[in-house]
Parts: sequence; structure tokens; C-alpha cells
Amino acid sequence: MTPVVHVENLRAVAGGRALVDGVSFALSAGRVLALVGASGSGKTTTGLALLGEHAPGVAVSGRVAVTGRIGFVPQQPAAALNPVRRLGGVFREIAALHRGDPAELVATALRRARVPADLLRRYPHELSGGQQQRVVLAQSLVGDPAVLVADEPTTGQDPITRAEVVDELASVVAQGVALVLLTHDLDVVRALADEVVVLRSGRVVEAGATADVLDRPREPYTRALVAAQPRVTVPGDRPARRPRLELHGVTARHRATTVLRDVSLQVGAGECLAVVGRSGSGKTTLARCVVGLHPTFGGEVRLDGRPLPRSLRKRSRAELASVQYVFQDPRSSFDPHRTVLSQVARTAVRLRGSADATAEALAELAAVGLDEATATRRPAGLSGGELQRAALVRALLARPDVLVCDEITSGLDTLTQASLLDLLAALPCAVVLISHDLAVVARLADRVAVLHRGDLVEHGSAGDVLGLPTHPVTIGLLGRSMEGTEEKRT
Amino acid sequence: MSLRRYAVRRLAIGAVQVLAVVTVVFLLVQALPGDAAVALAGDNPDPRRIGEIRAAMGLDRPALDRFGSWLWGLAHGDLGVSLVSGRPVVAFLLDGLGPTLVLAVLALVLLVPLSVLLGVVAALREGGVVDRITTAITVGLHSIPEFALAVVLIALFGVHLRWLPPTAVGADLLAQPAVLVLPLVVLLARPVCSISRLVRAGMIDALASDHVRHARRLGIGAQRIRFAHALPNALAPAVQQVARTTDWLLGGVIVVEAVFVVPGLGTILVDAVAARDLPVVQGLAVVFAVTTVLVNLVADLIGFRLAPRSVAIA
Amino acid sequence: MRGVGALLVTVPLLLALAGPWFVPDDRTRGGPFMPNSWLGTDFVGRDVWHQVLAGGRTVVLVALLATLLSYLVGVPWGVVAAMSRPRVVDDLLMRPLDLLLAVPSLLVLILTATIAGPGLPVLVGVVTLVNFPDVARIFRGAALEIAGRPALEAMRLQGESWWRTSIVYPGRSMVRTLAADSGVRLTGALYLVASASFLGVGVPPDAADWAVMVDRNRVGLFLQPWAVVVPAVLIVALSVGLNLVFDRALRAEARS
Amino acid sequence: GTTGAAPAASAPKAGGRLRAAFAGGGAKEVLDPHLANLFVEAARSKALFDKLADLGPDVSAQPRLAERWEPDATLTRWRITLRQAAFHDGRPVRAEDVLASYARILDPNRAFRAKSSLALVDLANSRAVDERTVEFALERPFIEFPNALAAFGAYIVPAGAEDFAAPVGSGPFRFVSFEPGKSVLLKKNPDYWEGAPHLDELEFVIANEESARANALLGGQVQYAHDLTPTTARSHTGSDRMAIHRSPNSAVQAFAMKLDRPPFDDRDLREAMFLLADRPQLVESVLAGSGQVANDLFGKGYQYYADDIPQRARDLDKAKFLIRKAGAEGLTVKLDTSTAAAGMVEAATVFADQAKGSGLTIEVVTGNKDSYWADTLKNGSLSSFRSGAMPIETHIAQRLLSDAGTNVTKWSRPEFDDLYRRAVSTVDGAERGGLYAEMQRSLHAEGGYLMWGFADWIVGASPNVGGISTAPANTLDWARFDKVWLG
Ligand SMILES: Nc1ncnc2c1ncn2[C@@H]1O[C@H](COP(=O)(O)OP(=O)(O)OP(=O)(O)O)[C@@H](O)[C@H]1O
Ligand SMILES: Nc1ncnc2c1ncn2[C@@H]1O[C@H](COP(=O)(O)OP(=O)(O)OP(=O)(O)O)[C@@H](O)[C@H]1O
Ligand SMILES: [Mg+2]
Ligand SMILES: [Mg+2]
Repeated sequence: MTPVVHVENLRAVAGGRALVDGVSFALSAGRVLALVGASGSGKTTTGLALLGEHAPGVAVSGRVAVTGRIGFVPQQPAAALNPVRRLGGVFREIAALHRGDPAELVATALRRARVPADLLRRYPHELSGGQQQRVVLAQSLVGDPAVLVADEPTTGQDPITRAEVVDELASVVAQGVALVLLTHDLDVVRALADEVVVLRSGRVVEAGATADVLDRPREPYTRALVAAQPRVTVPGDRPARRPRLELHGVTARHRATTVLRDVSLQVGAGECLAVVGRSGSGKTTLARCVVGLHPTFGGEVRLDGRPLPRSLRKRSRAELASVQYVFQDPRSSFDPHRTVLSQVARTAVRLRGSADATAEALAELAAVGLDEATATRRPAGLSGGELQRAALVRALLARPDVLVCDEITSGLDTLTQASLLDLLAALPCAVVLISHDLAVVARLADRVAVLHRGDLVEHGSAGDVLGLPTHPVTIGLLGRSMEGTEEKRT
Repeated sequence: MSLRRYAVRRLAIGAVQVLAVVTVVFLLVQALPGDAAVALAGDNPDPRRIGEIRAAMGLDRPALDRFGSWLWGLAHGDLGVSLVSGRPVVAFLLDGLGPTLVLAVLALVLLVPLSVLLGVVAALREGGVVDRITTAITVGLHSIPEFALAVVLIALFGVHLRWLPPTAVGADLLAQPAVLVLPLVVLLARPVCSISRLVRAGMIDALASDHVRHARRLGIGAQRIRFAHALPNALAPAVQQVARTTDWLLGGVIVVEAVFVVPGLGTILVDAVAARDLPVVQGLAVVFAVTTVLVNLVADLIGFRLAPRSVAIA
Repeated sequence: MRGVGALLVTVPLLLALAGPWFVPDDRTRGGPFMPNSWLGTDFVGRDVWHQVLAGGRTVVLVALLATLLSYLVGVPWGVVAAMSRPRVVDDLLMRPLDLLLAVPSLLVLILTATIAGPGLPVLVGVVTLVNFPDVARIFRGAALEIAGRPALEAMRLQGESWWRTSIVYPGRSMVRTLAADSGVRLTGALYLVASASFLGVGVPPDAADWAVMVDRNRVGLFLQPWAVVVPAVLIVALSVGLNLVFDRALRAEARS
Repeated sequence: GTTGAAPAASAPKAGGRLRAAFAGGGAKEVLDPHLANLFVEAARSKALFDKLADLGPDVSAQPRLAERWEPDATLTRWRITLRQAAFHDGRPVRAEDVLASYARILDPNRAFRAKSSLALVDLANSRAVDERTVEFALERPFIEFPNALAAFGAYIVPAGAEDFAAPVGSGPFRFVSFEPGKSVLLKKNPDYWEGAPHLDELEFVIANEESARANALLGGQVQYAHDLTPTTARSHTGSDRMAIHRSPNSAVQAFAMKLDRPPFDDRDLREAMFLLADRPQLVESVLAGSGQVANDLFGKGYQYYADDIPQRARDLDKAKFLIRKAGAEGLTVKLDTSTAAAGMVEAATVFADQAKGSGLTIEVVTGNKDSYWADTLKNGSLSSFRSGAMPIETHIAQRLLSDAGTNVTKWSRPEFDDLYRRAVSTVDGAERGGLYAEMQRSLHAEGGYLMWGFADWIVGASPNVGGISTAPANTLDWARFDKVWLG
């Protein structure tokens, strides 16, 4: 079979630094090639080069040959949809560019991407994240592209959605499209890819058939990457401890819609409570009620038996220090105008009156692998994974009794993720961990709470919930995770 | 919130606003030095005569009493009669509304395409010569008061070159469209500048956005990208500005009306304030406030359509 | 293009601020609109050059002061409305402004000016009154967005001081909004000051004031154009220059 | 005088429509001639209606609808014979109409402008002798009764007329249509008693801005532009598109000092003020040379004007001396002014400049223009003043008698009141002239009006318009369109 994609010695340089350095690969129709690697290793840059694009300030050289049309599913699908256009109009516009009956073309593309046709009357903001992703996929599929480039299609999706996306891509490939997959999610790679190219700092570390590379890695880097991947295992039961943080009948709403209904939970000292659920089920809202960022909730949050003021403004320094939060989106939780170090150190200054906050901050940053050179840059100079770690240190400097972590592993490669999980496991405080990744949950959690559309549908020890799930959502989440791990394409 | 419920709620707030506006205007007019009798007496301010005029106008009744009966009339759709001429206020408003509406509507009809065109052209050539020249001109024009621009245009095109009639004196605006050219140019100069700058800024942002980049990848043509994808995003702030311009236009383009002799609402307003003709000022305030409320409502509804996201969040 | 903006700002600004010191005390009066001195005479026979020297300060000061005052009132107004809890405060602050916006600004201008009579403070007040609701609205929007930012929430979780969470961070974040707004706002203030003289508001009709000069001398445009042209060009140069300077600063800031 | 490149068409020609641009009062204008207040209303009333008398070029009363008038020996009964004239609807103008018109003006429940001038008519005892003869009874002897007949707004309307939506008068033009604040269209009255007008049609259009009136004239949109500035006149002198017509002595420009309060209750200080004013400079800069220097007296060129009193000139040294003598050195006086009339503010600042170095400081205060006249009648001590043409007798009666309604200078002298009473009951013209001269001498010596100039009234017209008179504004021949033709 002749390759439809042929890349030879691709280089991308920005400001004297090589972002991509001598990448070569080829891909035939109906096959899947995965580019894997840590955050910042050059995946997106390579993917854009296939489209003949590059970020401003980046110079690209080398040979890129693509036969036929190429479709692209970008890393953030929400940003790729025009907020003021209904979906239908844009689809008709795209269809008009191709030969054939427009209605037919759109219908086919929607069917292939599993987008219900009645979504066409909506605006992008009226869709869930997963739906947005599928809509963008459908847009790329109109008129049968020869090649599809999908950039991190599963990042930040819950296991059920993630599995759906994998299924969709699989069926697209089955129809003869060549797929270039840019991801750090090895489960997805196993599920979809025929070949894997492992990138590290822009260089190809290892390449070959998926089974060869992932199951019998030759390079130490690849081996480490694969080894660090957590698996969903059913943990054994640990004895319950005296509750530190208690939630009683927490009910929260965003304007008129109730997003949390009568949720009661507890976490003991040194325990880890995992909160899982599909996207939009209310996990972040729950976290914000606990840390005082959603002061209008009903019910009560208690720390060591004493009710915590609902609003951050009413909390004393000690109370502030005792409950800390790591935001879901690390980049937006930093002030872009100040260095990361100075921002991280402020916690120690304000909440503990530390005399040498900077030294303390530097030490803890170093412990999570961030050196001084990195920390003294502004947030824009750090990768997503680095910022996530900095945000964690910022919270930990308060020496909290309760730490609430919202999706802190989603943007990370397996190696970085593993080191972070080790750090969390060693924490003496109570941890509330919000995660889509049940493998992470299984690794850390003592107790698991499952939220579904604002209701607490399951709550118990990790062994019970993960081992003997009773609610269909839990079963769904868990089942899909297992599937993702075990299913392999042949 | 549904569009209709939103509109109904806004209208209810609007009614309260109108009431508040007329109250404020009443208080302000009461606070003006002198009253209608003094103004009418003019350079013959014999106190006895002023007293007689005051009695004839009913100004000797307490202010609250007069305001009360005016409000009572308003509730019955009656705007009262002019203190000075005794003609019904409605007749004044109808007289002035025609010319002002002709000017305002024509200005609006021209304003939107003109400023969009200018803004888009400047944005597509961002940083280029065309962009810099339009920027300098729009900023310069934006700071020139209408009267100064009008003086120059009249002197040049009306008097010196004789290409266009220098005023609209005694003319029927619709029958002799030539008289409208200069007033419209003067009227449009400032709003076109401000709105085209907004469109330009919005367009530049939109052209650099991810969704436009994505649309390009999908192979959509350059023209469609510019006008169907980028432009709608650039229009939302411009629509708000257009709404405010409408208010300005309907609020009587006093200067333009005076310089070009268009007997519209602006002229009536100035005269009525000078004559302290309270019912007429009040009637105008009602018209202005109602228009402002409606125009802003329409702008918000259009904004709802143009930026569905922001309204949903707000 | 480089430096053009600065030049356009400096010349009128220098003339405006330093000019009054160079006006001789014993000014003579001649016939109106005579071409007998450098820039001729104005509508009451005063030397136009002296009037130009003396007349910039009011225009520039009023425009600057009014703009400054609009921000001094409008920014805290909008920020307090946006950040306030309970939200009733927001309504209490913003509803009256909606009301102000529902009265045509011209009506406000004519009525308040007639009530208050002429005088520079009145002019500053009126221009501020017309501008600040708009400023408050813009900055309320900006502050609402900033108040919801995780970065600010993170600072509050860190127990940051009121000064840093309510002033330093929002202030820094609003600089761009401010810079983008202030060029246009200053131009608008200059325009309003100039228009006010046409409406007979604020300054006495024969004041030494660039804006008044444009209005009052226009009758003599055919006899002696300098009395109109020079002050008009100075006003326009000032606004164009200010906008060019602000634009450049904004672009520089965006690049960094 | 009249200037312009092309001389006005010399021989009168019939036909055509003349459009005349005036400043207006916006939509508040009405066609009721008794309510007339503005120039445009006066001009329109004049075209549609007649008064019994009107003011001639020397501002003395001339017969109009009245063919002649005869007082009895007591000067309290006046027999007036009407001319044969008809209203536009064909009905003759009768004595009854005259009595009804005056009764309407004098209605105690209304406030027409002519009321004060006609107040001395004893209506109950006046009567219609026959169809064309009226006998008026007056409350006191009054030789100047014709001045009252010529008063502003004393028009004769058909008896019972109340609705002036489509007015019917006896004037040279008939009503066609009216759009308030915009225009009034009239057509000629071929049966006018003084002969039909030359014009077929006359249209009054409203343009409040002076520049707009001038531009409309230059653009050929109107043929007559009322009330132009000297600057406009100068700009277009010699132009082939605009002829300038000046009416000298039309408006007096002055400062009014109040005599009943400090500091101007001091006669020396008033004289000092008279001597401070540099009148030629005021005329030069404020009136742009379009006017004459005044001598602190009203009515230059009018009947009874005392032109034998020597012209005052600036004398700074003497003024300084008088200021010191009055103990007013270092005093600051507020000069109230406003834009209520053209040139007042400018005159005030020029005068304030002239007072520099005299020991007295004059501070100009600009007040509200709409209530200016009422404000300055009561408040302050020094104010700007301006007045249009009227007979000298009327000026005195309205502004200088102890009980006058608009006595802005608070001039209150029993002996002066006496002189006036004697003058208006003196039949002999020469003797009366002597009494007026005596009154003017005392005003000149120690009165409160510092009258510095008489402004020309300036009208622009197309060069082909003929028959425009240069009589002072407010007199009969001013804005008299039945004598005007389009060449
Ligand atoms: N415009 C640019 N100028 C300079 N460096 C850039 C630019 N864009 C990206 N980079 C750098 O290039 C490197 C590769 O970026 P790229 O987006 O391809 O990474 P990635 O593998 O897709 O990472 P992620 O998993 O986080 O999406 C990163 O180190 C990034 O900081
Ligand atoms: N500011 C807001 N205004 C209105 N609705 C909101 C707001 N924030 C969240 N919601 C809605 O509340 C619900 C719960 O949101 P929440 O952010 O708690 O979900 P989540 O479980 O954290 O989802 P994810 O896994 O995608 O982060 C969702 O339906 C969401 O759309
Ligand atoms: Mg990437
Ligand atoms: Mg979340």
C-alpha cells in the first residue's frame, strides 16, 4: 500500500531551540499512527506541520507529503467552534465545498461521528465537551478526508466519553481514513494505534508497531513511560478513621439549576476521598463549596466538628490554611504578570507568616521537579504539567488539613503523573481527589464517592465501590476504564 | 431565560425608567432659573405683566399639583398642551419627529454598512498604509465637533463650489434629497469613526481566533471566513455602540439641525428649554426615554443573537 | 510614523500648558478679523496668536480633568458594583446609571448647564456626568470577569491582603481596558468641551479657549481663516496624537 | 445704506415668490398678532394685519388704518377716522373691529404685549361713532396717543376673532399655509388699500442660526436674510450673490447702572463710568464698525432727540479722579451680562478691559440668557442693556418714570416725572420738544444708562431684490414686503 502521509526529517525551530528535530514517518490509508510523548515533546507542532501550519515564530523545514485532503481535530474543540454560529449553517457551508448532495454529505458525516442531527440547531455553548469534540470531528469528516489528525482527543474526558471517542475514531479508521493520533494517553494508543512514534524533546526515541513498542519497549524512556501507567486495580479495605471533614446535606445551584442535591460525605485524617462522575456531574462545584468559593450553597461543611464559614471572606487565616484547593485549570489560576515562584511563596507568607518563604517554596518546588530557573519564569513560560505541580506546591505550603485536588493529572504524561501520585500518597492530610481517571483513583483512594447529575449515587470504601459497584453510572465508568485498559485492536 | 421573557422583563424595567426620567426632567426644569412667564416676557420684564402671564399659564398652581395632573394626563395618553402657544404637545412632537426621523433613519441605514466596510478594510490591512491612514482620519474626525465640520463643508461644497444646497431651509426633506447630503455627512462622521474602530478591533481579534483558523483548515473560502465567520463576532460590541448612536440621533442632533435648518426634535428641545415650556420638554423626555429603552432592547436582542454565549452567562 | 504621535501631542500640549505665560499683559484691540498681525485678529479684534497662547489650558485641562474624574468616579463605581456582595448593591449602583443613560445626554447637558450656569467646574462636571456611567459599565464588566478568575480565587485562598486582591491584581488586569478606553474617552471629552461652547455651555462666549475660538470665529472664516483653523488644527492634532500614542503603547504591551 | 455689486433692480416689477429667512421661536410661534413677540412674528403680522398707526423713519407715529386723528382740547378724547379698508374675507374694517381688537388686548385675564401701551384707554367710555369713526376716551391727557396706536402688537383683527389657525387680516398679504417653526406662506392681497404688493407670494422661513440664514441666501435658497452680523456683511461686501442693506440707529447698546443702591447711587461714580467708556473702540470691536457712537441718550435720529448735547469722550484722568472722589478706588463691581442679545458679552469684556488702570475693577458675570432681563431688572447694580427702536416718549414711559414697569436703572425723580407729564399734555410741538430736551439733559448728566453705541440693523438680500428700506428695525418700513419686488 502506498503511504498517504509521508514525513521526512521534519524540523521545527523557534528562537534557536529545536521543537521538533528530524521526525520521519509514513502512514497508509486505514491505518493509525500515534505520536506519544510527554507534554511539550512536540506532538502538536508535528501535527500542525502535517497541515502545513505552524505557530507564529516557528520555522519548519523537511518534507511533508500528504495525498488527499487532511482533516484536523484540534486539542481544544471548544475554541474551534464559532460561538455566534449555529452548527447547521457551518455544516452546510462546509458541505458546499465538496461534490455531492450537501444534505447527504452532512448526514453521513454526522452519522460517522455519532452526532444527533437535532444538535444542528444549537450554538456551540449549548453542547457538552464531548459533544463539541464529536461535532468538530464531524466537521472534519465532511467530504471524506484521506487523513485525520486528532490532537489529544480524550484529554479531560470522563471514561465513558473517552471510550465513545475511541469508538468513533475506530469506526472512522475502519472506513479507510488514515489517522494520526497525538496523545499521551497510552490506553487510547493501545486501543487504536497500529504504529507508535515516541517523541522526547522533539526527537524520535523509538518507533514501530504498537504491540512492539508498548509491550516490548527497547528504549529506557519508553519503558519508563509504559511502566508508569497506572492500572485499575481493586484496592483492599483500609480501616475508617475519625472524620476530619464532613459535608451535611450540601445543596448547590448555579442560578436556577440545582447542580448538587443533598450531598453528605466525610473524610478522615490522612484519608483520600475520590470523587468521580461524568463530566458536568457537579464535582468541581462540590469542591468549591468545600473551599469557600461557592458561598451560596445550602447545608453545612464541618472541619473537625466545627462548621466552616460558607464564604472565603469569613474564614480566618487558620481556617483558610486548613482547607486548600488545587484548581482544575492550572494556567488560569496563576496571575500571568508575576513569576510563579513569587506567587507560590505568598501562601507561606500570608497563611503561616513564614520568615523565609522563598527558600521554603524553592525547596518544595524542587521536590516536585521544578528547578529555580523554571520557577522564576512567568506562568506563560511553563508547560501545563509544570504549572499543575506549581499549583499543588502553592496549596501545600499552607500545610493544610484538607487538600482538594481537581483533575490534577489530566494534562500529564504517565511519568510526571506517577511522581505526582507518589507525592499525594505520602501526604499526611486528608485529600479530596477529583478525577476522571479510575486508575488514579484506585491507586490513591481510601473512599470513593460517585456523583451523577448532582446526586451522590454511591459512597463507600474504595474496595466496595470499585469492587462491587451498584449504580449503573459507576458500573459504566468502571467498565469503560477496564475496557480501555484491556481491549486491544488486532 | 427565554428571549420573550427577557424582552418582557426589560420592557417592564423600561416603563419604570421612563417614569423616573420624566420625574428627573421635571425636577431639572423646575430648577432652571426663571419660568415660562419670565422667558416669554423677554426684554419687557414688567413684573405686573409677568404676574399676569403666570396666572394665564396656570403657573401659580403648586409644582407638585401640576406634575400630578400632567402624570394623570400621561396615564390617559395625553401629553398636555404647550404653556406658551397652547398647542397640544403631541402636535409639536409630530411636527419635529418627521425631519428627525428622516435624518436618523437615513443616517442609521448608511452608518452600519459604511462603518463595517471601513472597519473590515482596516482590519484586513492591519498595520498597513491603508489601516494607518484610516486610523488617523477616523481619530481626527472623531474629535472634530459637528459645528466645525459643518462650517467647513458648507463653506466648501455649499457656498464656494455650489455643488450642494448649503442648508435645508424651507425644503421638504424627502422631495429634495440633495439638501440631506451635507447634514448626513456631518451626522455620520463621528459615529462612523467610532463604530468602524470597534469593528476593526473586533475583526482583528476574530481573524486571529482559533475558530477562524479551524474554519480555514476546513477549506472555507477567504470571503466567507471574513464575512460569515469573523465579522459576526466583531459586530457585537458595534451593535451596542450603534444603539447609543441612535439615542444620540433621535435625541435631536441639535447642532446639525441648527446649522442646516432642519426643524426637528433637537430644535424643538432647545426652544422649549429656552421658553421653559415644561409640558413640551416633558413630552420630549417621554419620547426620548421610550426610544432609548426600545433601541437598547433591540440592541440587546440583536446582541443576544450575535453573542448568544455572553448573554447566557450574564 | 514613529514619533509622529508624540510630536502631535507635544506641540499642542506645550502650547496649552506654557502658552499663557507668553501672553503680553497689555494686549491691544483692533477691528475684528483684520489680517494685520501674524495670525490676524479675532471676532472682537484681539490678536489671534495671543488667544491661541492663552486658550489651550482650559480645553486641555477640562478634557483631562473630566476624563480623570470620569475614571475616578466610574472605575470604583463599576468595580464596587461588580465585586459587591450582597448583589443588591450592584443593582443599587447600576440601575440609576441605566436611568442616566436613558436620558439623552444632550438633554442632560442642556439642562444641567442652564441650571448651573457657566464656569469651568460646571463644564468639567457635565463632561464627567456624561462619561462616567459609560466608564462604570465598562469597568463593571471587566471587574465581573476578573472577579470570576481562578487566579483571583487562588489569591483569596492564599489569604492575600485586600490591597492585593482588590486593588493591585484587578488594577493590573484592567490596565489594558483602561488604555484602550482612555484614548477614545479623551478624544470624546475634547469633542464635548468643544461642542459645549456651541451650545453656550460652560465657558463665556468670548473666553480665550480653543474650542470657543472655533465656534465664535467661524463667522469670519472668509475674512480671516486663522482664527478658526489654528485652534481647530491644534485640537485635532492633540486627539490624533493621543490616540496614536495610546495605540502604540497598547501594541507594545500586547507584544511583551 | 445699501451696498452690493449688482445694483438692485431699479424699476419695480410685479410677480414672483420671495422667501425671507428669519430667526424664529421654534414651534412655539403662533399667528395671533397680539401675541407677537419676535421679529419674525412682527414681520408676519405686518404682512397680514394693519395697526391704526405705525412708526415712520424718524420713529414718530404715522397714520395707517387710521386716516386721521384729532384729540379734543383736554387731550382725553380722541376721534379717529378709519380709512376705507377691507379684511381678506371682504368684510370692511369697521370701528367695531377696532374696539373689539383693543378690548381683546386689554382683557384683564390675558397678557398681551401691547396692553401696557394701551392701558390708558378707557374702553367703557370709548365708542364707535359710526362705521368708520372711533372715539377713544383716555384716563389722562396724552398728546402722544398715536404712539400707543403704533405700539408693538396693537393690530386690528376682525371682531370676535380668536382662532388664528388661518388668520384673516386687512394687510397686504393673505394667508395660505403655516408650519410652525418652519414656514408661513402668504399670497398677495390685490385689494390692499395702499395698493397691491409687487410680489405674488411671500414665504417666511425660520433659520435660527445667523450663518444658516447667510448660507441659505448665498445658496439661492432664500432671497432675503434678516438680521446678519457685521462680519457676514463685511465678508460679502462686493459679492455678486448678496446685497447688504443697513438700517442705522436700529438698536442701542448700553450698560445700565442702578441708582437706588451702592455703588452707583453716587453721581460721581456714574460720571466716572461715562468717562471710562471708549465708545469708538466699543463700536469698532463689538459692532465691527457697523454702527455709531452714542451719547448716553436713547433715540439718535428719532423725533425729539437732543442732538445739541455735546458728545462724551473718554477721559481716563478725570474718571480716575472721580473714582477716588467717590471713594470707590479698589472697588470691584460685577457687570451682569448674558447672550440674551448679540454683542452684550463682548461689550462687557471690552468695557472691563477699558476700566483697567482706573482704580475700579469690573468683573464680568455671564448669566442665564432666558431669564436675563427679569433678573437684571431686580438684581445687581450694573448690567448690559440693549433696546430696539421705539419713540423716545415710549422709552421714557416704560423705563424712566418712577412707576415704570421696566425701570432697570431705578431712575426715580418726581421732577422728571413731572416734566414727562407736562410734555405729554402739551399741544404745542416746539414747547414739547423743549421739555423732552430738558429731560434728556438731566439723563445725560446723571442718568443710569451708559449708552455707547447704536448698531446698524443688517439685512442681506439677493441683488435682484428691490425696494428694501433702510428705516430702523421695528418701524413701518422695516421688513415691509409689500414694497419689495424681485427684479
Ligand atoms: N510559538 C512558539 N514559540 C516557541 N516555542 C513554542 C511555540 N509553540 C510551542 N512551543 C514549544 O514547543 C514545544 C512543543 O510544543 P507542542 O505544542 O508541540 O507540544 P505537545 O507535545 O503538543 O505538548 P502538549 O501535550 O502539552 O500538548 C513546547 O516546549 C512548547 O513550549
Ligand atoms: N458558572 C456556572 N454557571 C452555570 N452553570 C454552571 C456554572 N459552572 C458549572 N455549571 C454547571 O453545573 C454543573 C456541574 O458543573 P461542575 O463544574 O461542578 O462539573 P464537573 O463535575 O466538575 O465537570 P467536569 O468533569 O467537566 O469538570 C454542570 O452542568 C455545569 O454546566
Ligand atoms: Mg499539544
Ligand atoms: Mg470540574
